[in-house]
Parts: sequence; structure tokens; C-alpha cells
Amino acid sequence: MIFKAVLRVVSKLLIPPIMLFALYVQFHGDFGPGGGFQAGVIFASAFILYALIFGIDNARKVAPAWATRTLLSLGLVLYAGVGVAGIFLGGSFLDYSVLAEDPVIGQHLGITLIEFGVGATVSGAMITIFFIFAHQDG
Amino acid sequence: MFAGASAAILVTMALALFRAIRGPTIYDRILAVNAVGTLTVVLIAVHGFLAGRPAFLDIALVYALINFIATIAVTKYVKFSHLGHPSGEDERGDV
Amino acid sequence: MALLADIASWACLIAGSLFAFIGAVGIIRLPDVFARMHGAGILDTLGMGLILAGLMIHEGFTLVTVKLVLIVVFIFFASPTTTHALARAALNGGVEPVVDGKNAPAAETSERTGGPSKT
Amino acid sequence: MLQALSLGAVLYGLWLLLSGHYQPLLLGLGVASTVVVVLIARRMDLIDREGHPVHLSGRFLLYIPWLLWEIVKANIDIARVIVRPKMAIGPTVLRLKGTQKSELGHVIYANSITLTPGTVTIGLEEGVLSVHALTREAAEGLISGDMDRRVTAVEGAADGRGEHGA
Repeated sequence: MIFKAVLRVVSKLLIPPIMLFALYVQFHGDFGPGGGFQAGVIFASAFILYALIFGIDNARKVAPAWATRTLLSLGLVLYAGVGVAGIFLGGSFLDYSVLAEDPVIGQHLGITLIEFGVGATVSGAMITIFFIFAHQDG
Repeated sequence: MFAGASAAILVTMALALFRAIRGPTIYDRILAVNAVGTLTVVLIAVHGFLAGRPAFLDIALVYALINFIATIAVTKYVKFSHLGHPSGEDERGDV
Repeated sequence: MALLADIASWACLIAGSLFAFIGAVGIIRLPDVFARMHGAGILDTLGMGLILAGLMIHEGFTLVTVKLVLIVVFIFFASPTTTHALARAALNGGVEPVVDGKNAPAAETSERTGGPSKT
Repeated sequence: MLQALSLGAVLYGLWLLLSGHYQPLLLGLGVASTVVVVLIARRMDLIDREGHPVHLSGRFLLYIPWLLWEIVKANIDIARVIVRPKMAIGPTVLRLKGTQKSELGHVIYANSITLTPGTVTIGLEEGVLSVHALTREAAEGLISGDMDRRVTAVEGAADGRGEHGA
């Protein structure tokens, strides 16, 4: 397949930094604006850019349906798992303080895991939604 | 001084928006909206300094990124009427 | 020294705002979509660049400056790309550039005529 | 493989610049993120001489100041044209042959032209660029071929063998 050069080269250059930026936003939710939702959207937007330039079929090869669905559900499971773990360890749902010996470390761990779950779910959902829209005709 | 710059950017945005509303073609509108997006990036950055919170720069970077991808997506949508790979003349399959 | 930096920062902000404003005036005044791209080009390069440069000078040499540089670099990559995509979409959508002067070759891209006519 | 490593190094540098927090946890997360991104980029087939043109970076850095100065000059010219009550514009479309050897070089040339106000690349087909120029001066500046020569110099002499996949 022949792709027009300018868009192909520039997007090839920009997609890896965009994905890295998404992960930066993911893990620096404590320090600045950001967190799971935003990171998920940015990560998905890198995929959407790939799909726009290189075609839906290639993008589907990179991120097949089972992969995005697994990502989506894994994020949800992680979120619920952290919440339920709080109950089992003697707190209430989503009680981070009981996750570790030291409540502060526990809270930190809990929030990081929850944000990661949110990010995974959001990016999976966004990519899935994009593919569903794009497969429509006209 | 940042307030002055913000005001200037807002006036500039209003001018660009005028073109976005006037048209006449869809491409004029996309061009104007893209310009408004760039100005928004600058406005967010300036506002971060105005509010003394340089963490706003992350948001500005995100906005620049979304502006880029959104403009390409809209351009592609306008050109092919859908976002997927065109079924027909596939050699023109990008924007 | 601080005063000098303040003056430079001020000058950059004012000049950048001025260029952005002129670019927007260009977007309004110029006759067709291809000409308007030049106005948007002013806004995207020197307008945006000078305002952010003013912020950089104000901030000094920190990680904040690095992020400003990243924004400028990103826009310098992205802006011509979107302009190019838009120009191709406009040509494809049947908008012909207004040209004056008889020496201009036909304003079609080779993607519709089937190949480059002359170089 | 080497290119994947160098992409990883560049991305990790970007992480350090973005982050600003140098605790072991975040440094470790940075390594993990970099590895994930490089793996996805490999899967997307982005890592080759086009997607990661690190071999050009030295000469490209030398090209940037010249390009910036051109952008400043062109900006002033076009701004002057726009603010005159009667705009002295003469839009033309011209075709140029880029003398670069690879498509990457053509893309650098095309984007440099578009970044300079007064000229916009509206088509790029196998090394032939269609350029919309707002004024006669802008068109003449391009026809003189100075920018073309400099971009070709950025590409370097020994770079004609095309890309090889990573």
C-alpha cells in the first residue's frame, strides 16, 4: 500500500513520544494534573492516529479485538480487586489504608493501582469505540 | 503582563472564530478551528504562568496533541466521509 | 540582569501577540483557503513561538522551560503536517487555488491528473 | 535492534525531562513505560530509518538555526503584506523537484517549506512538490533552491540506500 509521505513520516516520529507521554501522565497523577482517565485517552489517541494514517486493518492487527477487550476488562478487574481487597483486609470497599502495614504506603499503592485500572479500561474502551465507529460505512 | 498577553490571545481567537463562522468552505472552518486550537495551547500556557501553576503546561501539551489528531481526523472524515480505510481508491488511503 | 530578562520577556510576549494578531487578520483578509493558510502559518510559527519564548525567558532554565520547548517542537512538527493534510483535502474536495499570472501551471495535484506534468 | 535501543534511550531521556521526580519508583516506572512503548512501536513497525532518524540528528541540529532565521524573515515579509491596506499578493502554484534521495528528506523539505509562511506545500508525489506561494518574492526564494540544497545536505551523502526495517 502506498501512503502519502508527509503524514506517514511525521506520525511515525510522533506516535512513540505520544504513548510515552500518556504513560507519564498515568504515573504522575500525584504530582500534577493527570491520572488514569486522561492517560487512557491520550494512549488511545496515539492508536487512533496510527489507525487514521495506516488504516483500520493495520491498526486492528496491532491491537486485535481480544487485546483491547482484555485490557478493558483487566482494568475493571484491577479496580474491583483493589476495592474488594480492602473489604477482605478489614476495611470498607476501596479503603486503601488497610492495603499495607503503613496506611500512607497503602494509600499510595491503592491509588496507583486504581489509576492504572482506570487508565487501562479507558484506553481499551476508547480504542474499541473508535473501531466501532470507523467500521461504519459513509 | 501575562494578563495582557491573555487578552491579546483572546482577541486573536475571536478573529479566527469569525472566519470559522463565516466559512465559506468547510476547509476554511477547519483551518480557523485549528488556529483557535493553537491559540488555546498558548492561552493555557500563559494562564499557567498567570495562576503561578506551571503544571498547566502538561495540559497545554495534551491540548496540542489532541488538536493535531483531531484536525487530521476531521480532515480525513471530510475527505472520505468516514474514518476507516477507504474501500474504493485505496491508494489514497491517508489524509 | 533580572530587569534585562524582564524586558526581553516583555518584548517577546508583545511581538508574539502582534504576530498572532496579524496572522488572524490574514486568516480573515486573505482571499481563499490556500492563501489563508499563510496567515495561519504566521500564527503557528512566530506568534506561538514568540509568546512561548517570552514565557521561557521569564522562567529561566528549569524543567518548565523544557516543557515549553517540547510544546514548541511538537507544534513545529504538527502544524505543517495538518496544513499539508488540509491543503490536500481541499484540492481533493474541488477547491482550486486562486492564482494570478498566466505562467502558473494548472493548479491540480498530480494525484488527479495521474502524474507530474513537469518539474 | 540497535535502533530499538536508541529509540528507548531517546524516550527515557524524554521521560526524565518530563518527570522531574527522580525517586527510584518513578525511575523504575519510566524504564517499564519505555520498554512498553518500544515494544508497541516495534509491533506497529515504526522503528526504521524513517520513524527513528537518529542518524540525521547531528546535521539536523545544524539546520535548525538556519530554518528558524528563514521563518523569522518570511514571517516579517508576509506580516507586512497582510497589514497593508491593499494587499500586494500574487498567489501562484509552482512545481519543484526535491533533490533529496529518500522520502524522509522530501518530507523534511516539504515541512520546511510549509513552516515558512508565504509558501505551503500542497502536494508531494515522488519527489515533486506542488507549492502554493502567496507572493512573488516567496516563490522566487524557493526557486533559488537554497533550502533544497540545505535539506539535501542534512540528509547526507552516504544515505542513499533507503530504509531497512528494524
